[in-house]
Amino acid sequence: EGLEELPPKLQAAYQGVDEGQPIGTSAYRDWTPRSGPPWTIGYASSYAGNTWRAEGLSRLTEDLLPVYRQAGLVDEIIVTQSDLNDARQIQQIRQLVDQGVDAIIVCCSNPVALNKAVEYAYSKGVVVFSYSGYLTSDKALNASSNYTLGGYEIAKAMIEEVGGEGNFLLVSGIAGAASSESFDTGAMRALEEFPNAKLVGQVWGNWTDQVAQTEVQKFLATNPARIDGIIAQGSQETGVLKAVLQSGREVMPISLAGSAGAACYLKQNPDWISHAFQIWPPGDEMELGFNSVIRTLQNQGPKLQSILRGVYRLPAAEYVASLGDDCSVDSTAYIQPGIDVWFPDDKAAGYFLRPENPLDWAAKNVN
Amino acid sequence: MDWPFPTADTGAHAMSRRPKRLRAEHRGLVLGSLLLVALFTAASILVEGFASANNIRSILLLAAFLGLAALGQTMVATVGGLDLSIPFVIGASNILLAYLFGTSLPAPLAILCILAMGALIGVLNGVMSYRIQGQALILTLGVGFAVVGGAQIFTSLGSQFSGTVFSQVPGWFSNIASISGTTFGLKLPPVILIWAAIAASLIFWINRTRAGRAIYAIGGNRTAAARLRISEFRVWVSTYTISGLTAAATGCLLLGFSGGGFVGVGDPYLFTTVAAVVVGGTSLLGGTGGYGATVIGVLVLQVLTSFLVGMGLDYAAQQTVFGLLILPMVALYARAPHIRYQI
Amino acid sequence: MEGLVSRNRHLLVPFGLVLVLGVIAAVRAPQTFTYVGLAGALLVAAPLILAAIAITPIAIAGRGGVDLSIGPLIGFVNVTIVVWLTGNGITHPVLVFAYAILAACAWQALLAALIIHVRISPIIASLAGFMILSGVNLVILSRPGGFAPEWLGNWGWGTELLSPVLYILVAACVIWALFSRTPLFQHIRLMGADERTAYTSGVDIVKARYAAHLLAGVFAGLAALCLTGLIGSGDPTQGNTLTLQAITALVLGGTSLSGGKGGITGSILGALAMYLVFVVLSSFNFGAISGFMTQLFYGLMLVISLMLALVTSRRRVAAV
Amino acid sequence: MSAISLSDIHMSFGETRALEGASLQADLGEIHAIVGENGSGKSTLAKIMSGVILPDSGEIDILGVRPTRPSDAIAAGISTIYQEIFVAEDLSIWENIFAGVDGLWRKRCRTSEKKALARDVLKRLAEVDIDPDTPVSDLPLNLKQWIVIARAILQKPRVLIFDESSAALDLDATNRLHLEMLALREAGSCIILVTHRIAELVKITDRATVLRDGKTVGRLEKGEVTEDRLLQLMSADTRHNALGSRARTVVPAAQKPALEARRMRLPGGGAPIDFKIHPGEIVGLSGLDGAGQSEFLRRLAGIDPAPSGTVRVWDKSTEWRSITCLAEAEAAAITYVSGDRKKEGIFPNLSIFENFAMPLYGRHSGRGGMIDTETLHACFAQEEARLSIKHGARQDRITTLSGGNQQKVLIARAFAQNPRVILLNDPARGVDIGTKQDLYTHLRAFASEGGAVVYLSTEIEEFFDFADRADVFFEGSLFASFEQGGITQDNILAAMFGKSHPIEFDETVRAGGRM
Ligand SMILES: Nc1ncnc2c1ncn2[C@@H]1O[C@H](COP(=O)(O)OP(=O)(O)OP(=O)(O)O)[C@@H](O)[C@H]1O
Ligand SMILES: Nc1ncnc2c1ncn2[C@@H]1O[C@H](COP(=O)(O)OP(=O)(O)OP(=O)(O)O)[C@@H](O)[C@H]1O
Ligand SMILES: O[C@@H]1[C@@H](O)[C@H](O)OC[C@H]1O
Ligand SMILES: [Mg+2]
Ligand SMILES: [Mg+2]
Repeated sequence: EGLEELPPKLQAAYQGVDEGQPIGTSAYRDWTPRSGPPWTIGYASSYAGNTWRAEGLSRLTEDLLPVYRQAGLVDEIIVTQSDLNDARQIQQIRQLVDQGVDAIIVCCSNPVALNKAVEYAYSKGVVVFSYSGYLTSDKALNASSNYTLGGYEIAKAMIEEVGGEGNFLLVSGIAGAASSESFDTGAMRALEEFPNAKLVGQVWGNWTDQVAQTEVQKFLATNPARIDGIIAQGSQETGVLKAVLQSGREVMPISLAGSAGAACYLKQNPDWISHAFQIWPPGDEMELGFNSVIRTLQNQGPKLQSILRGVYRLPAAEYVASLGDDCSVDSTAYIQPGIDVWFPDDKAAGYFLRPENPLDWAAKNVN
Repeated sequence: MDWPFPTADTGAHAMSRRPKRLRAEHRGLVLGSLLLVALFTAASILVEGFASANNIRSILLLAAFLGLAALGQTMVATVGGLDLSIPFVIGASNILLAYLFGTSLPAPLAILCILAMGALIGVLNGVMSYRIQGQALILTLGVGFAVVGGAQIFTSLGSQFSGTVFSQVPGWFSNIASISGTTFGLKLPPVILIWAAIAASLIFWINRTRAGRAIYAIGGNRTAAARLRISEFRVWVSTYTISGLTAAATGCLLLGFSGGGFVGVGDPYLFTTVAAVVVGGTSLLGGTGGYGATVIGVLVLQVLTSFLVGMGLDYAAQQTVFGLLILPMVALYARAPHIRYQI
Repeated sequence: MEGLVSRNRHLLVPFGLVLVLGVIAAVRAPQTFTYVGLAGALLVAAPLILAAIAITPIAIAGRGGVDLSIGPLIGFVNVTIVVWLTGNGITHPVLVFAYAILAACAWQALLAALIIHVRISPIIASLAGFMILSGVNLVILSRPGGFAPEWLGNWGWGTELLSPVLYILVAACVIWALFSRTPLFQHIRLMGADERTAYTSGVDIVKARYAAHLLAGVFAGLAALCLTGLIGSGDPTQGNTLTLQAITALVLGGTSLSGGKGGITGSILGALAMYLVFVVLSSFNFGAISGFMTQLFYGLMLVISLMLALVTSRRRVAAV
Repeated sequence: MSAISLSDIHMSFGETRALEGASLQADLGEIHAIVGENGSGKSTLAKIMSGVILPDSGEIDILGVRPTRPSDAIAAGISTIYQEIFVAEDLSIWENIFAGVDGLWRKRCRTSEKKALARDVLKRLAEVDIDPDTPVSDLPLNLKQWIVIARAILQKPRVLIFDESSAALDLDATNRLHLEMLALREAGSCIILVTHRIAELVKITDRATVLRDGKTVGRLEKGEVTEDRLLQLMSADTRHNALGSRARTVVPAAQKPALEARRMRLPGGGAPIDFKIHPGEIVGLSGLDGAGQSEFLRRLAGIDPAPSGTVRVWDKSTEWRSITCLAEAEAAAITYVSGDRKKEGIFPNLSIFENFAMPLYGRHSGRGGMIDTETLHACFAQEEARLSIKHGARQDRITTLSGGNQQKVLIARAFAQNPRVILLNDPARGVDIGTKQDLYTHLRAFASEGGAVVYLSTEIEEFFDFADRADVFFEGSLFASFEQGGITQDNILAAMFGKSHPIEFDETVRAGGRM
C-alpha cells in the first residue's frame, strides 16, 4: 500500500526491494520540525575509513552546507563517527537530539540496532534519515537507490560477462550493514539463476580499498582455485583490482561501480570488461538523502518510508569518457552521474505530497 | 650444539614420578612439529592444490608476518610479561608509513623513522610497566590505544579518509612483501627469507650470547639474576623494545603486502600472537620456551588457517579451532604445580 | 577513619577522574544531567558497567586473573537469546532472564574448571575462551540481525530513569553488597591476596574460585540482557569490543590484577569515567575523527591512572 | 590415648626422596619434638600431618582421621604453624588471624569481636597493642610470625604443630611462646615441635622423635632428651671429630687484609663495626636471627649499600679500593654464595650446566658477546670433579638435583669465578653431612691457597675445628670474636645473648641457644 501513490515509472525502482526494508507510508506526511529554519543537522556516520564516506561527507560539508546556509535553511552540520560500535552510534544519536538538532542523517548501520534511538529522536520532534541503507523503524525515513536490485543486476551482468558459468568471488561491504546485506541478497538471486555459476568465496572489504585489497589478497593467497570473475560491491573495486594485480594472476573481470581508480585501469585496457554500473555514487547518494531531509523539514510530506531510485548500467566507453589519459589507478575520486541525473527535481517531486524545490521554498519562506 | 632450551616450571616436573622424560619445552617442540606434519599431510590429501608451490608460498608469506609480530611477544613472555600493544603498533606503523610515503621523505628513511618509533613505543612500554609487571598487559593495552588513536588523528588531519591513508608504495618495497614478490628472479617473496634470517640469528643470539641467556635468567629467578649483576630493568625494557620494533616492522611489511595504509591490519594480531607463542610452547609465566618454539607455533596456526579456508571454513570457525587448539597444547606442557607442592 | 581512607586508597584516582569529567560534561553537555539525559546514559552505559562488574570478582580471586572472554560471552548470550529463544518463540521474561544468567554461569564454570583442575593460567584459559566464543557467535549468527523479545527491545527507549536497566544495576549492586558481606567473599579475597595462606588456613580454594566465576557469570548474564535491550537485536561482534573496554574500566577503577583488592565501586567509577569521556568528546564537533579521539583518551587515561595508582600505593606487584 | 600415630611414611618429590620410612607416635597432653638435620624431612612430615602433602605410602591416624586437605586437618582439630610464614600482605591483621575460620556462608563470630580478639591475643602473645585494621605488609617479621601463631592457637586445636616457629622470635618472645605451649599441654592438647634449638626442646619437651635422611632413627623419652644423644642420633657420625686435623695456614702479621670493613653501621643497628679478614683466613659469622650477621655479610658482598662506613679490599695495583656495589665486589674478586638456593641461588628453569656457567658468560665470551662453550664445559668438568657433584646429564634441569647437590653447583660456580674472597651465607642449609665435609675441605683448600672465607652459619658447631675465628653478632653489631681455642659452644652461645663471659647452660640460654 502507498506504493501506488508514486508515479508508475518511480514504482519500477521498488521491484525486488529487500523484504527487510519498510516501504509503507511515511510517518512524516504532515510533520513540522520543532524549530527553524535555519536548521541544525546531525550526521551520525558509523565509519569514516573509506573514500566513499569521505566523498559523501565532502559533498555535504563543502558543497551543500554553503549553499543551504546561504539560503538560510541550515546553520550548522554536526558530524559524529562511531567506529562501527552500535552503542556509540546510539549514544551519538541521542546526544545530537539532546543538543537540539532538527534532523539527523545516519549512514549505513545495522538496520535494527538504532531503531529505539530513532524513535527517541521522533518523540523529540527530530527526523532521522538513513541514507545509503535503511532502518526498520517506522519512524525512520530511508533514501537511497535500490541496492538489492543493484546487487542482482551487477551480479547478473558479471556472470553473463564471463559466459554464464565459472567460479566467482563476492566482495561484500560490512557484514550486517543494511546496504551490504541488500546488495548480497540481490547478488545471490542472480547466482541462483545460473546453475553453473559457483560462488567459491565471500570476503568483506568494508567498502574500503585497503581492506578489500588485503582481504582479497588473503583469499587469493589461501585459495588455489581459479576465479573467473569478482562480484564486488561498489566503492572498493580499486582495492580488489590491486589485489588481483599483486597476486600475479591474470586480471579477471571485476564489477565496476564508480571508483575512478579501477575505471582508469579500464580506460587503459578497454577490452577488460564491457560495462559498468552506477549504484551508489557517494556524493549524489548523500545529496539525495540531504535533499529529502530538507524537503521533509519543509513539510513537503514524503509519501513513503523509503525513497528508492533505480541503478543503471552503462557501456565501458561511456563510463570512462570523463577520464583523461593521464588518469591514475591510484585515484581516490568517483565517477558520478551528478544530482540532475540521480535525483532531479521532477523525479524528487514524485516522492512528496507537496513537492517544491527546497531553495525556491527558502526564497519564499525564509526572510 | 645441543644448547638447553630453558625448561618449563619445576611444578610440571614435580608432578612426575618418572625419572627420565622429555623436558617440557622439548615436548612442546616435538608435539608442535608432529602436529605441523600431521596437519600438512591431512590438508594436502583433503584440499586439492594445497601442496602446490603457490599455496605453500602464500602460507609462508602470511607466516612471515605473524612470525615477526609474534617475535616480540615471545621475548616479552620469556620474562613473564605480555605486550598487547602489538596490534595497535602494527596498525599505526602501517598508516604512518603510508603517510610518509606520501611525503617527500625518501622511502628508506621513512621506514627507518617508523622502526624508530616502534622501538620508542617499546621502550615506553617497558619503562612504564617495569614496576607494575603484573599489570603489563593493561599498560601496553593503554599505550596501544593511545598510539593508534594518535596515529589515526595525525593521518586524518590533512585528508578526509580517517584511519586509512592513500599513497604510492614504492615497487621495490611491495616486491619485498607481496605474494608476487621475487628474490633474485626466484619466485619467492623476500620477506620469507628475511623472516628466516631473523629467526635463525635471533635463536642463535638467544642461545649463544650472554645477553640472550640473561633473558632466561631473569625469566627463571630475578633475585638470583640480580646477584649475578644481570639487570632486570635492562632485560625487561629491552624485550619490550624488541617487541615494539618487530611490531613496527610487521606494520611496514603489511603495507608492502596490501599496498594501502589501513589501521585495522593489526587487529588480527592481538591474540594470534599470544596464541602462536603459547601453542609453540612458551609459557606466559616466563623462563621457558623460545622463538624456535614460536616459529613452529606460527607455522601450525598458518597451515591450519589455510587448511580450514581450503575446507571452506570461514574466519569464525578458524577462531574457534585456534582456541580449541590452545587448551590441549598448554595443558600438555604449561600447567602450574598443584598448590600442595607450592607450600 | 583513616583506616577507611587507606583501605580505599585505590578509589582516589577513579573518583577524582569521574568528578573532573563529570564537571566538564556538565559544562560541555548539560543535557547529560537532565532526567532524560541520565536515563539515556544509564541505558548506553549499562552493558559496560555490568561487564566491568562481572570481571571484578575474577580479578579479586587472583592469579593475574583477567577474563578476556567476557566480551564474547556477553555476545554469545546476546545472539543466542535472539536466535535460540526469540527465534523459537521463547520470549517470556522469566525464561529469558533465567537463560541469560544460567548460560553465562555455565561458561564461567567451564573456565573455572579449566583453571582449577587442568591448572591452566586464567589468562590463557580466557584467551582460548575469547577465540572459541567469538567464533561460535559468528557461527550462530553470521551477521547482525534478528529481534530481541518485545519487552526487552523496549528497554532501548531509555527515556525513563526508573527503567528495568536501572533496576538491574541496582540489583547488581545489591547482589554484590550482600555477597561481599559473606565469609565466602572474604575467602575469595584471601585466596586472591595469597592463595597459599588461604589454602593452609583451611579455605576451600576450589569452591572459592568457582564462586568467583559463577558470580561473574550472573553479572555477565545481566550485561548481555542490557546489551540486547540496547541494540534490540543480535550482534555477533558487538560484544567482543566489551572485553578491552571492561578491562579498561576495571583498571581505571583501581582494581589491580594482582588480586585480593578491589570492588565494584571502582569498576562502576571506571565505566562511568569511560562513558563521560565519550560524552565530553562527542560534545566537541570532532567530526570524522571523533572515534579516534575516544581511543586516544581511553589509552591515556589507562596509562595515567596506572601510573598514579603506582604512586599512591607503594608496594610492587609481582609478575603474572 | 595416642593422638598421632604415623608409621612407615614414604614420600618423594620427583627425584627427591623426602621421607623413607618415617614414623611418629604422640599422645594428647604431651609436647613432642621432631628433630633432624636440614632436609631430613621434618617439614615434609609436618605437612603430611596437616593434610598439605599426601604421602606415597604409610599409615596415618591423627585424632582418628587421615587428613587429605588442610581444611580436613583443621576441622579435625589439627593446626599447623608452617616453617614458612603464610600471611596475606595486603590484608589486615584481623583478617589474617581469622583466615579461614568462617564457613562459606556463616561467620564464626562478628567482625567487631574478631577485631577485639585479635587485639587481645597480640597483646598477650606479642605484648604489643596494635590496631587490628593495620595491613600486615607494614609489620616486622616477628609480628607476622605471631599472627600465624595466633591464627593456630585461636583454633583451640587438640593437635598443634610448630615447624621452627621460634626462628623469627627473640629470647623472651620464645619464653612467652613456651608458656602458651605449656598451657595448651595442660589443657590436654598434643604439641608437635619441630626445632633446631636443642636447648629449647631439652627444656620443654616430654619426648622427641629423631629423623635422619627421612627415616625415624630414634625416639627419646623425657629423661633421654639430651644434646649429645640427639646429635649422635641425627648425624650418622657426630660432627665434633668429623673433620680430622687440619693444616693451618699461618698468616704473616704484616700482610694487608684481603677485605676489611671500617666503622660500618647496619640499618637500625648498634655500634659501628670494624672487621678484617686476611688471605688464608676462615672467619665464621653467627648470631641469633636478626642480630645483623646476614645484613653485614650482604654489605661485604656489595648487595646492599652500607648506611655508613666503608668496605674495602687491598689490591696491589690500586692500593685500597672500596666496595659499594656488586660490580665493585666482582671487580675485586669477591663472590657470594647464598644458602637460600630457591630464593637467590638457582635458576629452576635452566640446566645444571647453565646454572654453573651463568656468571662466567661475561668473561668467557668472545667477539660479539658470543659465548665460548668449549672453555665453559672444561671449567664445569673440572669443578664437578673437584666437588664430586652427583648429577645426570649436564643439560638436565637443576631442580632434578637434591638440595645438597644444587648447593654444590652454586659453590662450584663461585669457585669457578676464581675469587680472592668467598662469602657464604649459611650454605649448608639442607645439605647432608657428607656434602658439608666436602665443602669444608674445599674451603680450607681454597684458604690455604691464599683465599679468604667468610662463613655465616646458623649452626655454631660448623665452626669447630674449621674456622680460624668466629665473630658473633648481637643486636645489630659485632659483639665478640673468638680465636681458634676460644671457639666453643659456651663462649659463642653466651656472646649470642650479649653475655661477655662464658656461662653455664641455664634456662635462658637453653631457651635461645642454637645447636
Ligand atoms: N615441595 C617440595 N618439592 C620437592 N621436594 C621437596 C619439597 N619439599 C621438600 N622437598 C625435599 O624433601 C627434603 C626434605 O625437606 P624438608 O623441608 O622436610 O626438610 P626439613 O627437615 O624440614 O629441613 P629444614 O630443617 O631445612 O626445614 C628436602 O631436602 C627437599 O629436597
Ligand atoms: N614446588 C616444587 N615443585 C617441584 N619440585 C620442588 C618444588 N619445591 C622444591 N622442589 C624440589 O625440592 C628440592 C628442594 O626443595 P627445598 O626447597 O625443600 O630444598 P631443601 O633441601 O629443603 O632446602 P632447605 O632445607 O634450605 O629448604 C629440589 O630437588 C626441588 O626440585
Ligand atoms: O561505504 C558505503 C556504505 O556505507 C554504503 O551503505 O554503501 C556503499 C558503501 O560504499
Ligand atoms: Mg626444607
Ligand atoms: Mg623444615
